[in-house]
Order: sequence, then structure tokens, then C-alpha cells
Amino acid sequence: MSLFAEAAQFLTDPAHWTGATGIPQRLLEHVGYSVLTMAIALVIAVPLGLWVGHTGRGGGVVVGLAGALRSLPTLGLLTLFTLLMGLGLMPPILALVLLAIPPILSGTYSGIAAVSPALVDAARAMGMTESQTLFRVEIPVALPVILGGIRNAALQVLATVTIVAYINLGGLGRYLIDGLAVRDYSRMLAAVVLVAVLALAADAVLALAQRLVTSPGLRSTGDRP
Amino acid sequence: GGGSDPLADKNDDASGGSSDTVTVGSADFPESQIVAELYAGVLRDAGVKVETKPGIGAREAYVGAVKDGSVDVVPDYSGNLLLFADKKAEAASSGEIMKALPDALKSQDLSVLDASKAEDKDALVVTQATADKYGLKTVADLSSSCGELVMAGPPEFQERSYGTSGLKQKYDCSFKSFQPINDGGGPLTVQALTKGDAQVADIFTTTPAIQDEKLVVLEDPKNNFIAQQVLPLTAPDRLPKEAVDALNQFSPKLTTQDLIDLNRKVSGDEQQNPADAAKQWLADHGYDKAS
Amino acid sequence: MTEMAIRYRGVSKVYPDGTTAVDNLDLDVPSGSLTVFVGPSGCGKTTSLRMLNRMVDPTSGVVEVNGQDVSSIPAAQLRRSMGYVMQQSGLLPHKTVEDNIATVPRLNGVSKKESRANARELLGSVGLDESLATRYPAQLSGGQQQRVGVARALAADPPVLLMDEPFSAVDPVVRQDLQHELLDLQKRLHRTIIFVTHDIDEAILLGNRVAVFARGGRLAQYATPEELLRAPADDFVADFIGRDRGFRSLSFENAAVALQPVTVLAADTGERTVVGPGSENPAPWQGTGAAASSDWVLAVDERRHPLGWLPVRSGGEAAGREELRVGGTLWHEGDSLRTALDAALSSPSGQAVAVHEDGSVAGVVPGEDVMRAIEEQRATRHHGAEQA
Amino acid sequence: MTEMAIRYRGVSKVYPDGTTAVDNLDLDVPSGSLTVFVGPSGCGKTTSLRMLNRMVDPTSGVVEVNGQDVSSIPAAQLRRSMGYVMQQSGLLPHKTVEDNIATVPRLNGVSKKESRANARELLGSVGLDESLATRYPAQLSGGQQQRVGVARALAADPPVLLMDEPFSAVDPVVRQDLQHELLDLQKRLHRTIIFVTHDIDEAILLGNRVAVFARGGRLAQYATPEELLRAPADDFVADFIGRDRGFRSLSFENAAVALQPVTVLAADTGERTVVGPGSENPAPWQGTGAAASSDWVLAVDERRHPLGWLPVRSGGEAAGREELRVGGTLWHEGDSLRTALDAALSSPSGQAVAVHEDGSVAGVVPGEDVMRAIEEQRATRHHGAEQA
Amino acid sequence: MNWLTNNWPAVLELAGAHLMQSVVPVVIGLLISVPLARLAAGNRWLRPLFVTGSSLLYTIPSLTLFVVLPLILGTRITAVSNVIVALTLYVIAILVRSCVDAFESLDRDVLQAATAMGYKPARRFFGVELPLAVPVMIAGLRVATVSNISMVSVGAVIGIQSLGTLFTDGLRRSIVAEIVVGIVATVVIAVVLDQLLRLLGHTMTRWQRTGTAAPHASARRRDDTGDGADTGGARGAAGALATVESGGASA
Ligand SMILES: Nc1ncnc2c1ncn2[C@@H]1O[C@H](COP(=O)(O)OP(=O)(O)OP(=O)(O)O)[C@@H](O)[C@H]1O
Ligand SMILES: Nc1ncnc2c1ncn2[C@@H]1O[C@H](COP(=O)(O)OP(=O)(O)OP(=O)(O)O)[C@@H](O)[C@H]1O
Ligand SMILES: [Mg+2]
Ligand SMILES: [Mg+2]
Repeated sequence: MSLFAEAAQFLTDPAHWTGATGIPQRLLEHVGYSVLTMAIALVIAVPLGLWVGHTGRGGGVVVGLAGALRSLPTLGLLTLFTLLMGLGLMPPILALVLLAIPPILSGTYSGIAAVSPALVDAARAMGMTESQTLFRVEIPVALPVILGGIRNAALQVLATVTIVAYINLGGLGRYLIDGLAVRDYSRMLAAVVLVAVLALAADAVLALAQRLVTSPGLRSTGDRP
Repeated sequence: GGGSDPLADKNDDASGGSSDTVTVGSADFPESQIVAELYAGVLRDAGVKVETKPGIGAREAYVGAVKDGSVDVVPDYSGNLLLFADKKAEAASSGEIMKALPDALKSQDLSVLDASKAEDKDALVVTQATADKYGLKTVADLSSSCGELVMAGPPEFQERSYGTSGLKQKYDCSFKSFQPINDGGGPLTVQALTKGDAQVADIFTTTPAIQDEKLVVLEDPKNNFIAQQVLPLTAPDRLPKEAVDALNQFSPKLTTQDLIDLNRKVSGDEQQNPADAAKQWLADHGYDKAS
Repeated sequence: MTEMAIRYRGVSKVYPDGTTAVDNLDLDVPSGSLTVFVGPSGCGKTTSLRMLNRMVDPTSGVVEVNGQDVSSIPAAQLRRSMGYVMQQSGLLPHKTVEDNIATVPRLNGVSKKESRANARELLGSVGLDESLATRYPAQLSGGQQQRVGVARALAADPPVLLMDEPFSAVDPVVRQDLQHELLDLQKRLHRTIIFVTHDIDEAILLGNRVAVFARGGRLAQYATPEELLRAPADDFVADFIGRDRGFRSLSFENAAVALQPVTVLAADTGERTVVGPGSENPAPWQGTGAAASSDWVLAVDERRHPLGWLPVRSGGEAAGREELRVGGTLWHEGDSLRTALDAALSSPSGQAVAVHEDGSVAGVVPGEDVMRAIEEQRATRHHGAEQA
Repeated sequence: MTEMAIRYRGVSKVYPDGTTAVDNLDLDVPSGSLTVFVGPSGCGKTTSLRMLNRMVDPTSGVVEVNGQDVSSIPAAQLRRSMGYVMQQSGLLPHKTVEDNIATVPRLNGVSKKESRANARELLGSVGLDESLATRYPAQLSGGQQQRVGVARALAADPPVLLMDEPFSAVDPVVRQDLQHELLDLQKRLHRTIIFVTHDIDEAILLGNRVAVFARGGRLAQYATPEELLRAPADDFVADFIGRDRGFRSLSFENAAVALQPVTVLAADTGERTVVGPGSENPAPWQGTGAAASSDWVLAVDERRHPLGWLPVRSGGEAAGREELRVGGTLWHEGDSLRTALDAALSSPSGQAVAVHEDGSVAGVVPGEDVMRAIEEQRATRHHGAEQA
Repeated sequence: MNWLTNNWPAVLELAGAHLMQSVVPVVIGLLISVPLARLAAGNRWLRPLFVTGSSLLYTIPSLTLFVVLPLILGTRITAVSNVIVALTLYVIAILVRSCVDAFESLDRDVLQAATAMGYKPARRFFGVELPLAVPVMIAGLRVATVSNISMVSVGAVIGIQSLGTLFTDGLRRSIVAEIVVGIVATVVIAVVLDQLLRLLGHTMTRWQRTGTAAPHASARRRDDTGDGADTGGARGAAGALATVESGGASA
């Protein structure tokens, strides 16, 4: 019990809320790494997923690729890249990007692929060009699934950004790694609480976004006469 | 307690007081594994049946393992062991530490054997260029330039008594910033130093890179970094007599330079595994029946 | 718009897996007509239809719309000039009803406001309430969805409408409504419509001309519904049309029959009068004359709508209300011989009850008169044929 | 098994959301009969059916099977005693065809081997090949799936079969096959079958008795198909039955008509003979007599199957083959008046062609004769009714 | 490569430990998730509770779970059992959601048919629902297994032996080959297990593959309910699969 009390104490200590090692700074770093990671992963995975989902070509490859990427141990990549590239921002971010790609990629791909062929057919029959079909029909209809994948990726990244502290970067992981080094479990627990709160907040924001951009027509079946 | 751990229970049967097999454990970094292999070789040479359990983890883990009997002996470092057993201990020199240790350990039902000469302690290290630029020979020389320098070291350096606070207290030195690197003073820390990401680093004295990269170890006149002699950690009456004797005879033979050389073999380009490196040393030192 | 004729010239389609879906199809669809493709499952109806808007490309042969080879028209442009209604409405689930309808106009660059306003108007013309405009497809019943599908196909005012089994997914009652709405629509709009179905009744009801496809993508017969029923080209077509084709072909004959007077009994007052052609004011019943000699009187309500027949007892007295036989089907003046015959057959008295447009009794047609009219029509037809 | 009668007594069902699905239903279903529940969508047919096997519990009233309140029978046991066929076959997709059929026997503890052997036998009785036994449902066509569904419902040899729109998901041609197979099956097995449909034609074709439900869960009429067509209880039923009920009700009358001789022309030899009742060996054509005076001759092939009619020119010469009018529908001896009338109506000569069972011409029935027979039947019926 | 030839016994041993730490949580997690998911599927209260709960679990970095869990459970921090308990929780976090999806994507007609044939609830669950849920469940299981295998290595940071040990050790000793061997070995284990699961799913779902199906059979469904079964979007089994496959876990 005292562990939780100590963690609470850590969190409420005003000294921990200022300075270069304070919680706000760590939060900022954490969010910064996460956003950077997600941005890179989105730029890579979304277009690829859209293309494969739309053309139906290479679906097997994408599923296999996502599976293989998913099995890559982030810790291993982190250490490998660091050894090869030295200290710095890029090695950990690269490792995290590889972590974030599979959910985004397979979410995008399978979201698009799951759009009813009849619907795509209808779109083409109305005279939509391929890109109009993709952007006006497939993407809007697949959006809930695509955003679901992005949400998953974001959650994973937020939780995993903690291990960039294993090498030398900041973020909330610092509290974890430093706490671990000196067996200060209350600090680790406090870090968990912070990460969880951050993740929940991010998840809530993404869920809201998901709700806002998802057409009500894809949700409701309830209120028909 | 570990009673619910099925794996720990299994090991209880295989080792411990009732059995005549001695289990040698090690922490999860290469030097500890090397020394553990040395212990194992020495014991085998003395006719003791040995099992090894390398890479148990951090101190808390292997100390726990010794306590619960899943491991009988494990190499450790005098100063840090004392601080682990007694957080408020103030002893710093090797003599003081060796005096304080047995009492501090007794309460935990642990004991140590004789310490070796070999020592692997924290030290502040700079490149030759930095040393020249700021005229550094000892840590005390840093005090005027501290504020301009970035220091690299393991994350716990900021928290330890000998760490950031100790430097400030004893040498009035506060670095511009601290860069935590979690490789135990390994290649990344050295890299940070050589690439200029940091100017001062906390690197263990047995790191071969100190010699290889021609780094300068700053002297520590005020004994900020406490002594860290290599010694076997065990529990009272755990080891058979011949084992205790063999280890006590071995310890004086091991030197700091031995550790540096062994480390170089394991972590350097040779990439030997700890057991092979240890085997070579044992053979060179007349332990014929070590394997 | 009058030139929007469609022509298939030696068109075949073999799918990559070797299936011959359409086999050397030659077909001229006049503009402004509703042509139905009908046939058993897998006979290539959908394939033939989809070659029109280039959703499928023919393996050989040429498909022409308005004299122009469709393969020379950019696919997207061609498709926007044709409304397409599918079996599973194919509505975009993420768009509201009005935006669904506005899709093609929007693709053509019509402003959002204008296309929506137009969409709302169209809702009315397919029998839907404007209040549905902001609903999503999932909030509509199947029949409503199909109506929206039709409205969407009409939105860009395309001269050609392609409809692929648009009503087969809705229940029979709704289907009937939809069929009649389509006929109304066609009467008003005069599009060139190709309508695919596998229901021969639907084909006969809707089509100006019907193309019957046989398995293997062969066109078995292309004729008016009337010809189809009267003279199926071969056994396959005759089989496919099924039974009752003699009876059903009467649908196309106007009944040239003369009304006879009938004795009616006002159910409320019990008063008997004679109603018949020319007698604006019904004559009181005299107990004599042709109408009086019948074994039956027709019970009517106060508005003179028929209620049913009552047998007349030997004494000339009508039976009590408890013996009322609910009447048969009714014949309106101008209705076909089919309706007249059925009205006669379903009437307990053997006389078809004819009613005015307001539903009040106009007279009766005895069954023999209907048969005679049928016989005369037959004779005329074959006589005409013989002389030709 | 004869006692497997079903009875609804004052049964109502109001769903939690307030929908009244069934309203005070009273209905007696005699055992061994095929009873059809028919009505528009949402009128409570499925709900009524499912109260029988306790998939739905009534809000009030009692449902009895064989005199026993179903609510007193454990649900699983009750259900295993009733075969249930659904619209979407509801086959277990992870089991092979034979294992699907064997499901209920297996639940009842029959050995795997025995139940599978039995399943293979059943396959035959629903018109499927045994080789399908090891397929999975996804490997079958819609019609095959429905047949398996029927076989599965029969597997435990249940005295009661519940069928909820079992054929509405298959195409019309397959549906017809399935309907006739069901009739055959019922002729052999005499189960108590409740069959739900919203297709009145299906109801009339299949049902010994038909229960017409109206919206709101009201039972509008419960009668034989014949009564239903002849005397719909109210406007709702009359509307629901739709048009042609006079004509369709002729299905239930055997045609008591006499065959007349006809002049046939062998298409291969050009030889004319007269074929008629009693003349086992066709008489040579004399150029005289009733048959000879007709304006038409019937062209036949070498097996004397009818090919079509040829007009006879003024000189008594038959027209050439190019003028052949494909024949109408055919009348087999024993067929109903409906078939006879249609055969007459669809015949260019106005004469119904009657054929033997082997398809060879037996004679003709002039349209007037059919009409007379219809008139006589009508008169008899109403005369009988009057005297009763 | 040289490094591997000198050290392959150690690598094998670590791989064994790794395999054990990945498989045991998956098995336990599966056994716990399936009943939980069945309870939650379609349940107005339990569903949000479980699904939200599992996504909350999902956000906890594994490292902390490894460290903090024993303090809560009272086990030793370096005991393998901690890793197993922690990873089991992650497996549950992924599997509960995908199993809920699996159960909710079942064809209601088929379930109704089973009930109408007189299946009692327990038998219906094992005889019908479970086998039919396999495709979506296997998809979730594959994601959980693969993610799990990659997560096991994090235990090395607190000194629990697995292939992850090769990463921490390789970093300290500056041996790239060691780390590469660790990564490759992890991926190999993941791929092998993934393929085994795929094969398992394949044999368990032979019924799904249509050989000679008539393509028109399913197309001709009457769908006047307008519940959007065919109007596209992410519903039904395909949608559930799509959702499940985009899952994963945090390291
Ligand atoms: N893309 C395709 N590839 C291969 N064969 C196809 C394809 N589309 C259709 N076919 C086959 O071509 C034939 C004709 O198909 P089509 O869809 O045109 O028939 P249909 O008359 O519309 O049938 P239905 O009434 O069932 O809709 C069928 O045998 C069908 O299986
Ligand atoms: N579980 C339910 N909860 C609420 N209302 C229901 C439920 N099941 C059916 N209903 C409603 O009860 C009424 C009767 O439904 P039922 O399914 O019995 O009709 P049906 O005659 O079988 O229709 P259909 O021909 O469409 O199958 C309908 O209005 C329907 O919406
Ligand atoms: Mg089609
Ligand atoms: Mg129903």
C-alpha cells in the first residue's frame, strides 16, 4: 500500500513539476517522440495500405509484412540501431516507427479491403474515377477501421516510447529506467500512472476524432422506422 | 517470498546446503559473468561439483537468489554491496568497507569471502584533449570548468551518494547537464565521450576502452568513489569448506589488469564468451582441472 | 434524347475463366422504350447490361449507344450519362439520402445546394417523403432504399437507365408498388430503360419489349410481351414463361364487351333497382325483363359499391344478408379482357360486375359475352394474319 | 403421430418495445396437414411459428401441441421434436452436409455412424445426390442448401415441421422444384407442417389450409385455398390475394369435359389423320366430318407430339410450315379447369390441345366446351349451396 | 555469424526460455479470455467494462508491469512467473477484444437454428459458437502471440533471461552480431508460431473455403430488413477480422 502512497507523493511533490527533469518536460518529450513516430509511420503506412487495399494487389504481402514487423522486438531494434548509428534521436524513433507501422498498415489495408465490393461497383458505375472511388467511397466507409488501427498504433507507441529512455533519451520512460536503476518502485509506479493517463487522454482524443469523422450512417441502424 | 515461483522451487532441489553441487551465479553484465566463470573453474579445480547460472540480473535479483538458495555464490563488488546492505553506510576506503561489510550482511543472512585486489569502480574519465584543454588531472581540477561540461553516465549516477550530489559536496562540481546512458559505462558512453556529446563520463575502471582510446581517468583524492573490490557473495555455511578455501586462495591472484584484459576479450573485437575467456585465464594460472 | 437508341452487334463475352456469358448478341433497343432482359440465373443478363456502361468490356462485337461505339467514350463520362440501379441498392452508407441522390450531379460539378434541392424534388417523384432526405441508408427499409436508388439513378437526368434486378430484394407487396411507380415514371419521363429481372411476370408487366436469354448467353427471343405469350419462339421460352400464358395474354386485349343491366339491392333500404348502361338514374325494379329473370341480385351499399351477390329464391324473393356471397374481382370500363374474364369467373353469378371509376356499379357482363369477345378477337387476329 | 394437432388459444405476443406481433390468435391446426401462414411483412407469422417451439414465449394465451401446453415441455426437448427450416437455411457452416443433417439425432444420442447413414438416405429423399454428403454448406448452391435444411429438419423424424419462408431466398425456377418436392414429401410422410410465406401463390399451391395474417398480428382468414380464392373474408384478404382469383380458383375444379377429334398433319410425311377419343388407331382424314371442317390443322411430329397449328386455306389445303403458329399450353387428362381454359385461350385455333401422358395428342377441347364446364360447375356449386 | 557459431548453445537455451515465456501466457490468456469474452459479448454492462479495461491494460508499459506487478503480487521481481503473469495480462488485453468481436460476428441465423434444433446453451457454445468463432479468434491469437514474442525480450532489461538478453548483453559488449542473432531468432520464433497458428486455423476452418459454391446463392438474399448487412462498412465477420488484425500490443 505504501508503494502507492509513495507514488502519489512523488506525483504531488511540486519539485517534480518544474525544471528540465520535471514531469511537464518529460510529458512534453514523451508526446514529442510519439507524435514524431506516428507522423513518420502514417506517411509510410497509410498510402501503402490504401494502395494495396484499393487495388487488391499484394494483400498477402502486406499481411505477411505486418506480421513480420510486429514480431520485431523493439528493444532489439533499439539496441541494434543505437550500436550502428550511435546515440541520437533517430535510432529510437526508427525502432518505434517499425512498431507503429503494422497496426496502421493492416488497419488501413483491411479496412479498405472490407468495403463491400458491391459498393465499390456502385461507385464505379456512377462514373467515379478510381481516385474518386477511393477518396469518396472507400476511405469514408473504411474510416472507422483505419482510425481504429491508428488508435492502436498510438497506444502502443505511447506505451513503448518509455523504452527510448533505456538508451539516453528523455520522456516518461526516464522515470522508469532511472527508477529501476535505483530500485525506486514508487517512481516507476508514478511513471506508469502518467503514461496511462497520457494514453487514456490520447485515446479519448482519437476516439472523439473517430466519432467526429465517422459518418453517422456507418453507425446507426437503430432509429429506423 | 518466492514460494510461488515454480522455477525457483525446482532449483532449490538442485542446489543449496543439502546438495553437494555448488551453483555459481552472476549478474547480467559481462564482467560479472567472467568472474563467475573464474569462480566456477577454481571450484572445479578444487574438486567441487559446479553448476553455473549466469546473467541472473541486477543486484537485487542475484542477492535474492543467494538468499533463497537458488544460487550459492556470486561475484560482487564490495562498495556497492555495502551500500545495498546499508544505505546509510559512510565507509569509502577498501579497508573501511571490508570491515563494515560482514556486519551489514549478517542481518540479511549473507556473507562474503576474501576480497581480491581487482577493483572495478566508478571513475570520472575525460579524453586526452579535454584533459589538456582544461588542465585536468584530478576531479578537483574540474571545479572551475564543471559548469561548461556535459557529463555522461548511467542513470543512477544522478541518485547515488557518490554521484551528482557527491561531486557537488566533495568537489563543488555541478555539470552543465547530465546525459544518462544505460549501457553500464559501455561502448555508448565511451562513444559519447569520443564524439564530444559529453566531455566527462562515469566509466568503470576495468573498461578496456580507457586504455584503448587513451582516455584519462581523473584521480579521486577525496575518495568520492568508494572502493569496489571484487569478492564472492554467499550465505553463511552455504559453501563446503574446500570451496571456501579455493575461492579465498583465488581472490588474491586476480588483478584489475586481469579484469581489463578479460573484458577486452569478451567485449572487444574478439567477442569471446565469458566462459572461454575465463578458461584461458585459469589455464594460464595453473588451474589445470578447471574444466 | 430521342436518339438514345442502344444496339448490340455480334457482341460476345467470354470471362477469363472460360465462361461464355454472352454469345453473339444482336439486339436493337429503340430509344425511349423500357426493354426487359429476362432469363434464368447465370444466363448473362447482368453481363449484357454492364457492357453498356463499360463495367464489362465485350470480348468481341460492338456496343453502340446513340450510334456511337461505347468503347470510344471515356468510361467515367459514359457512366455518368447512364443511371444504374442495382439489386442491393448500392447506396453509399456514409452519406445521407439527399447526398446519395446528389452524387452524380456533384461529380458533374453541380453545386451542393442545387444538387440537394434537386435531390429533394426527386424524392417526391419516387414516392418518398422529403423528411427522409437527411436520413442515412441504414435507417431506411429495403423498399425505401430501392426507391432512393432509383432517385439517384435519375438525378443526373440521364437519357439511359440501367436497372439490374432492382426490386428482387424487396417483399412482394412493396415490389408491386415499386413496379407501378416505375411504370408511372416511365410514362412521364420517357427514358431508354434496360431492366434486368429473372421474373417473367415482372418482365411482362414492365417491358415494352422483352429479351429472353437462355443459358449460355444466347438470346432466345426478343419480342413484345404480347407476342411472347402468344407465340413463344421455342420450347425454352414457352417453358420459361410458364403456365397461364393464354390467360395472361388477354391482358393485352381491350375488352370490347357491352354492359348489361343488373338488378341491385340496396343493403340499407332493401330497395331493388335495375342498373345498366345508359340509365343514369337507375330504373325501379319491375320484376320483369332480362335483368329481373336472373337467379341473383347484386347487393350494394349506399354509394352503390358492390357488396356481393344474393341468390334469388324460387319465389323471386332475395335471400337474407347472411347468405351474401362476397363478390368477385371487378371490371372497370377500359380494362383488359383478362380482367373481364376473371371478374366473370370469380363471380358467384357468373356475371362480371362492371364498375364506374368511382367504384359504383355500372352493369354486368355475362361470362358468355366475355368468351364471345375473346373468340372474336382470336378470329380477327388470325384472319388478319392469314390475309397478310 | 395422428394426434400431433396444434392449437393456439387466445395467444398474444407483445414485444418489450411495445410492438404487438400477434393479437389474440385462435387457431386449430389438424394433425398431418400442411398449413400455411401467409401475410405481409411484419404481420407476426414468424412470431406465431416460433411460439410453437418456444423460441418465443407468448405474452398471454396458451399454445398446445397434441393437447399439451408447450410451456410445460422443456424447451430443448420440445425443439428436438420439431423440425425447423429457416429462410436462410441456417446450416451450421462448420459441419459437413451429412453432419448437419445428423445434428438432432446426434443431440438425441444416436451414434455417429447410424445418424450419418440415415442422413445419406435423407439426401436422396430431398432430391440431392449422396456425393454431396461430405461437402460443406458453403460449397452448395442456394437451392441445395435449402434442400439440406429440409433434410435436416426431417432427420429426427419429427411429427411436426416448422418452415419459415424456406424457399424465398432461392430463384424462382429452383423454388418451383422445391415446392413440388415438398408436396411429394408431404404426400409420403404426412407430417403436421406449418409453412410460413409471404407469397400468396406459394400459400395456395402448398397449403391444405391457409391462415392469412393482417398487419398488427390479426388473423384475417383461415380457410382452404379454394375458399380463400372464392370468398375472401374481407377486403384485406381480397386485396392480398390479388388479381386473377377467379381464374386461379379454377385450379381446384377437375375439368369434366369431353374430348373432340382433331385433324393432325404429320410434319414429316405431310399425311393427315383424325385423332380423337376412342380412336386408338387414328382414322385417315376424309375431308369431311366435324374435325375436317375446322379452319386449322394441328401439326405433330413423328411421335405425334403437337408442334403447332397451321391455318387451312380456303381450298382445304393446309398452309406451309413457315406459317406454323407455335402451340399453346397443353391439357393432360385429369388436369384442372384452369389448365383447360388456358390451353384453349392460348391456342391459335381456340381449341385446347389435350395430350396423353406420353405427350402425344389425344384430341381437342373447344373453348366453348371449357366455358360450359365452368358454368356448370358454378351452377352446381351454388345450387348445392342454396339447398344446404 | 562467427559469434553465433561460438555461442549457439547459449542462444538455444535463451530461445527455449523465450519460447516458454511467450507460449505459456498465450495459452493461459486464451483460456481466460474466451469465457470472459463470451460473457461480455452483447452484454450491455460487461462489454464496455471489459473492453475499456483491456485497452487500459494495454497502455501500461510492459517494463513497469514486470517491475510493479511482483510488488503487488508479492512475488520476487526476477521470477519468470512475473513475466508470465504480466504477459498473460497483455494477451488478455488483446484477446478479450478480439474474442468479443469473434462472438459478436457470428451469424445470428445459425445460432438461432442451433437453438431451434434443441441445443442446450453449453453444448451450443462448444459445438457451434466456439468453432464458428475460430477464424476471428485465430486472427486475434496470432496478433497476440506475435506481439507477445516481441515483448518477452523486454524482460531482459530487468535481468530475466530470454533472447532479449542478447540485446542488453550485445549492447554492453558492443557486439552487433549478437543483437542481430537475437532479432532474427525472435522473428523466426514468431514466424514459426504464427504459421503454426495459421495452419491450425486452416485445419479448423476447412468449412470456410468454398470449392464449388454457386456464386449466386448468397447474392440472392432477400434483405428487406435494411440492417446494412450488405451495404458495406465494417460489419460482420470481415469487419471483425479487419478490426482484430489492426490490433497489437505495446512493448
Ligand atoms: N467476373 C466473372 N468471372 C467469371 N465468370 C463470370 C463473371 N461474372 C459472371 N460470370 C459468369 O458468367 C455467366 C453470366 O453471368 P451474369 O452475372 O451475367 O448472369 P445473370 O444472368 O445476371 O445471372 P443472375 O440472374 O444470377 O444475376 C455466369 O455463368 C457467371 O457465373
Ligand atoms: N425481438 C423482437 N423485438 C421487437 N419487435 C419484434 C421482434 N421480433 C419481431 N418484432 C416485430 O414484431 C412484428 C412481427 O414480426 P414477425 O417477425 O413475426 O413478422 P413476420 O410476419 O414474420 O414478417 P416477415 O415476413 O418480414 O418475416 C414486426 O413488427 C416486428 O418488427
Ligand atoms: Mg445478374
Ligand atoms: Mg418472418
